[in-house]
Amino acid sequence: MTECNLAQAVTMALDHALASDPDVLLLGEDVGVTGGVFRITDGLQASHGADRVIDTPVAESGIVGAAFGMAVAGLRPIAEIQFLGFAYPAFDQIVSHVSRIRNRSRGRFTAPLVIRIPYGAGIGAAEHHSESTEAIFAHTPGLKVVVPSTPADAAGLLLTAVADPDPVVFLEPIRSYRRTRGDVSDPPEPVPFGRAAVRRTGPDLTMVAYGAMVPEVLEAADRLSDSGIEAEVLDLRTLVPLDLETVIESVSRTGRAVIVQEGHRTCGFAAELAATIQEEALYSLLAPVARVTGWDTVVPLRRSEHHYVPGPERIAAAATAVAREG
Amino acid sequence: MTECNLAQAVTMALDHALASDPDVLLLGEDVGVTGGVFRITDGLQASHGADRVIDTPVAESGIVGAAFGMAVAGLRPIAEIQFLGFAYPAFDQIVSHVSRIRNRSRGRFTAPLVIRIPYGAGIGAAEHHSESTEAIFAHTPGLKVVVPSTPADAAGLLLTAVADPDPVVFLEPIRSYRRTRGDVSDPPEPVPFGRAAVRRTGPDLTMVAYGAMVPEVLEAADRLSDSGIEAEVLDLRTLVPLDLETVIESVSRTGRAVIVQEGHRTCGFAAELAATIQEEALYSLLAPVARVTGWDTVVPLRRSEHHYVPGPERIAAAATAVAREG
Amino acid sequence: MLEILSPDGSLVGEPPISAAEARPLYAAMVAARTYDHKSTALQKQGRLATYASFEGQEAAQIGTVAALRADDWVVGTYRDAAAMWMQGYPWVNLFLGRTGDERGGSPPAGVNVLPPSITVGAHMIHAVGLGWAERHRGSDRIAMTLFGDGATSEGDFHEAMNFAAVFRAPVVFVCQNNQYAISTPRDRQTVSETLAQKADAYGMPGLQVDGNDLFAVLTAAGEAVARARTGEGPTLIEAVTFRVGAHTTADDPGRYRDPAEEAVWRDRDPIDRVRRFLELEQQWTPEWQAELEKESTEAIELAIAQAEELDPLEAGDMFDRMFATPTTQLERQRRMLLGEPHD
Amino acid sequence: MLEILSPDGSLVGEPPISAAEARPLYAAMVAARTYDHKSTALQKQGRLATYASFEGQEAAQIGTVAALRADDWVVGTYRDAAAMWMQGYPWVNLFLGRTGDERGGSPPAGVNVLPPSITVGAHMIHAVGLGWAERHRGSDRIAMTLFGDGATSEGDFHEAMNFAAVFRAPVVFVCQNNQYAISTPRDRQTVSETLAQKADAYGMPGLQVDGNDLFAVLTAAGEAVARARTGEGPTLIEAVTFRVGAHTTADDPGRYRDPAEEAVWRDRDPIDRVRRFLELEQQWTPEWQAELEKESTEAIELAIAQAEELDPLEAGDMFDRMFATPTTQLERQRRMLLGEPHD
Ligand SMILES: Cc1ncc(C[n+]2csc(CCOP(=O)(O)OP(=O)(O)O)c2C)c(N)n1
Ligand SMILES: Cc1ncc(C[n+]2csc(CCOP(=O)(O)OP(=O)(O)O)c2C)c(N)n1
Ligand SMILES: [Mg+2]
Ligand SMILES: [Mg+2]
Repeated sequence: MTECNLAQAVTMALDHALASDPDVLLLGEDVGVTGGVFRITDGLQASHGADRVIDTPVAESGIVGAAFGMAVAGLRPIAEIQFLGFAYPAFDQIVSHVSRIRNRSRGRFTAPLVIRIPYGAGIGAAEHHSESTEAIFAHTPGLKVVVPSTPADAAGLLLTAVADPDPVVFLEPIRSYRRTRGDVSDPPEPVPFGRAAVRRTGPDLTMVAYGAMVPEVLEAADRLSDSGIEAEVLDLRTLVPLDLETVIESVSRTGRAVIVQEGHRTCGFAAELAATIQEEALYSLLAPVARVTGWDTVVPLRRSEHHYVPGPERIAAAATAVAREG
Repeated sequence: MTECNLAQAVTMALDHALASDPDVLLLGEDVGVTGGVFRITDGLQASHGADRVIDTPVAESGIVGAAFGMAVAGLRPIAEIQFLGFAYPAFDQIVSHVSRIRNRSRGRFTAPLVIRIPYGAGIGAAEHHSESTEAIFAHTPGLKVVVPSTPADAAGLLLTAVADPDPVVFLEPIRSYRRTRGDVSDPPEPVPFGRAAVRRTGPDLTMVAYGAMVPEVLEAADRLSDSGIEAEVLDLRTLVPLDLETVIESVSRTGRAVIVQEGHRTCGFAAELAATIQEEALYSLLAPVARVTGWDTVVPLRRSEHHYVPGPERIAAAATAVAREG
Repeated sequence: MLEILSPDGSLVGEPPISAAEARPLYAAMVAARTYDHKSTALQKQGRLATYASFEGQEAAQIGTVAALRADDWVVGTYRDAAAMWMQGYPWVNLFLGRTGDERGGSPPAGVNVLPPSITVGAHMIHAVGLGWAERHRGSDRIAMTLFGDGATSEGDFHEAMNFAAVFRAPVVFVCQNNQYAISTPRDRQTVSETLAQKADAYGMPGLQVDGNDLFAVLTAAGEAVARARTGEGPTLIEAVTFRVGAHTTADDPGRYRDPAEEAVWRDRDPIDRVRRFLELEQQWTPEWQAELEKESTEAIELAIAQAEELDPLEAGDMFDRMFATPTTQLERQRRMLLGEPHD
Repeated sequence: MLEILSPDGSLVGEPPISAAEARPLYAAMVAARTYDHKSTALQKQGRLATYASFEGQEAAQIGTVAALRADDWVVGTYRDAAAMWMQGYPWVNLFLGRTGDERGGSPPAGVNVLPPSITVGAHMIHAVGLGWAERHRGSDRIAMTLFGDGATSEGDFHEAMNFAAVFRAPVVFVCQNNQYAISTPRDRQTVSETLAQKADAYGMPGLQVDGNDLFAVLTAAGEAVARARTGEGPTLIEAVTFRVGAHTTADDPGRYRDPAEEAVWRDRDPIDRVRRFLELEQQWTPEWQAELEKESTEAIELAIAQAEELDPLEAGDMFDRMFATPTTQLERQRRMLLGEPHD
């Protein structure tokens, strides 16, 4: 057991993956010599070699496309895109090829590839550095979409992603890299896909989140507790596959649900959850399923960012309204 | 008034736009000499000149990026992408720049640009030619998203799009190009954004669709009528801006709603509508809002496509269940 | 531009193979053309969806792939059926793909040919990853990717070429410059005098060859394959050729192409000139020709029969291969489609 | 590589301007460096978000933009503040952007400079569209785009260069080859010997110049601007220079750069050599230098004060400029944020 932050947990998992399987390699911009812009890959080139921890030219489509080819040939590449806002040049590779080769070839060719992407706002970065467009990947058939919120999950889900026979988009919450600490077993324990984690139990309402929003929701839940509302907090951990059972079971008990998502509101993942919850549990709903989300705006820059990102206050206010309704 | 199909209506509108504003120009692959793969731009280069109806190299990011620059400089470019499946290489230009320059520059620079894209399945085309990923554009702040279902709307909404001060993604239902006929006034009557059309009235349930799904829903509604269920059918026409009022008003009356969408299910536009309807009208719902959608799969090829695309049968079955529920 | 075999069948350079060795390649070109004509005919009868003819490009496709080893990778496009078949992709799979049946995308084990790329541009970098991976694992397998003149305008061409050069990936880039990208002529696609010269931007050798000259193609491909195999890195080959037919069966070249231009290229037919050469070398007889046509027609008709006798895939089939194991969401959607209880 | 002014201030070629004419450009470079140092200092104090220093690249930025007309377009990156300012983008806007305030993105009317591009690669084609549009409307305005060595690896560089050449757009492509893309050295970015030679792939002239040599940069930019202005089409200029500082204030060059290399480049400082030249020409005095530094420091401190005295934007501001008129959805979201009734 090591106590570390989420960034260090990712490093541990990458180091372990490289050490335990010669077919695993890392490629991306600045991942090698300098250890990545977040220092996640720091030291990995020194310990595993420049042919396995590879600095590439500045070309995201090339990074993903080359990693795709490597995966089809049987390697287990882990491609890093520096920020989610810079994954868009690789979008065609991801949507048209990475996600489809298994189906296109009836399983004759597959792409067991992990695309690691830091995502989300909260560090006052420049434009394009605060994106949270996970819904776009969840909308794309053939991709698994993983969004960890704790160091143990980051490490464990990453190992599961590397071992997965299909392409995985692995979104790492930038804000949690240093802020979120926890125990990680060494080597990390793989964490299965498709199993939500119950971060807090409570009879009054169900709060659902993932990634960077989980700590915000937990803080909101504590505030609610002070005013006598005990919330159940579910951390989805993977959006695809989705652990719907756990969500429906909880909402059927509480009759109330709040979904919290940092991404833009329209067609975000919270919309999918709200739509599905009312399909599956309409008659147990005591109030409308509420969405607390980022807005349909560009994520504001440093001075205004906090108006965009859901925080404990906004979440607690929405949850209180849901809990008190009817 | 001319009676024509949807493809001809688009041609009429483009011809009119080119004739009435010297700042309007068309660019795209094969739009000039050969008149486009769907012959939509047939004859336009001859009548408006090769400097205004421009054949480009095969480079979608270049097409959209160049059109963006032209729009910033004050022109009114209409960029054509040959099929929605080929818009993905231009995704970064659309999401990172086209949709953002107004906000980024506080209105100092704007991009009044139309991106015309044929979309949807139904003609048994090759892979990538049957995409319906409108939700991705609806999820992107700063884009207006238009999906016409009739010739008059195709022409009228296109003229509105060209006149709009902001970027518009204009999705043309491939299947309706030849199949859907109707009267179009010459010159076409502009159709305002953000106003849904009530295609059929009925007290029993509300059916919501757009683009290529509207004819399918209307046929389903006729079948329902035979079994005594009278459905109200709403055609959204524009997803952004969205005419929520008309939807909520109708659902509040009928208490039942079915949303039909060709796109993939997870995080599709139907999810957004279902989530919003239960937020706004939960207590008038007599049954869960149902979604009839394409699946979270690659759109199958010619021999299996019909299993993917919602047709009257699947739609009517779902609607009957909703109408009978409770 | 490298030229060895002139249209009249005479040699203007050193042939890389003997007349005897040229016979099987001639046979392959004849078979490919038989497939091409047959496909166009089937499409007219509505038995295929659209079809993209490669008539006129047989030397460019058969000649480049002939330089490969049987286990090398081939990553081509919707127009590269001849190349794919030459590397082992069965006719029946090609037909199935064209009927709109997913089963076309799955070649037999051991055939290292990816299903044809429908998107223009994206697939070249896949070959870079494939070749790179082979070298990483100590194999001397290489990858060849085929694409058109229009594809060189896509950003992905640039990234693939640059990655291949920077990482010295064992890849052969085969650009079939068939003069048109649908309706766009080569000189409106780019201003560079040749497409081969684009290689220089990546510090990569670029060779322009007469793409209708089997011997020139073979020579260039042989050099490029040898470079890749021996770790000297990638090469770009521009095979100058012509798309004799329409872009696809949905296209009408009459709208953008001068019949005179088509006539010029008919005289440069890649198959005719090898036949003339073989004839001069006493390696060709009308009887052998008839035999070749009979054999290839039989093989191709058999493949059509095999493709058409397959029942359509079941309704639920599409859910089976999105992942190694379908997610619960996909299983639920399958039940919805089949009208089974799903809540 | 074109060189005119050597590091010691002596001429090895024909200077495009007189010593007297060089004085205002020298002053501009001094002002730019004052801004650069000030920004780095402010960031250390937490008064700016990250900052990307252009120290060492002043000649490349001031020299290229100096060849433009005041109404020409400039489309640059996060590192091109000197170029943007030279074309009229106010210091205060540049500071605002760096504090993380949207108001930085809006230069005064008449200043045809786009806000800096944060994404690498995408902006070059914007310049193509801008120049193309100007010509389409009969204006002889041109567009200049600045970008780095790393940006040449993006597919969008390729598409922008090709479009510019095919449509003979009045564009000047200025590649500041500062030897690194964050940690990636130029020779790992691409194998081509020079970046200038990439122009040949598009049938476009490419010029490599000493980017720390104001006169060489001016000469090349002058030619390129003239070509664009007179309808002869685009040009690529590779300005060979060096990023003296870190990539951004979040970066540590010690991890990937040899101090020896940094020392070599310090001796090639673009400002020092012009000062030496002016000194030799009796056009420089310590008094004038002091004056320049005083003036620029005052102007820059004023801009900082103006930027910092602005109150933060209101909570609802972000909804105002997504469209000319906010949609009802955006208005509803604004009310949600402000805790106002919204159903
Ligand atoms: C990304 C993408 N854009 C556009 C298309 C539509 N399209 C299909 S083939 C083609 C022309 C390609 O020309 P070229 O590369 O010369 O190949 P050829 O068809 O001549 O063999 C185009 C534009 C596509 N399939 N993919
Ligand atoms: C599309 C995209 N990918 C990656 C990044 C992250 N990034 C910012 S600057 C940079 C290096 C750019 O190097 P170069 O083009 O040489 O410009 P320089 O910073 O040296 O001026 C990278 C990779 C980005 N901003 N945009
Ligand atoms: Mg071609
Ligand atoms: Mg650089």
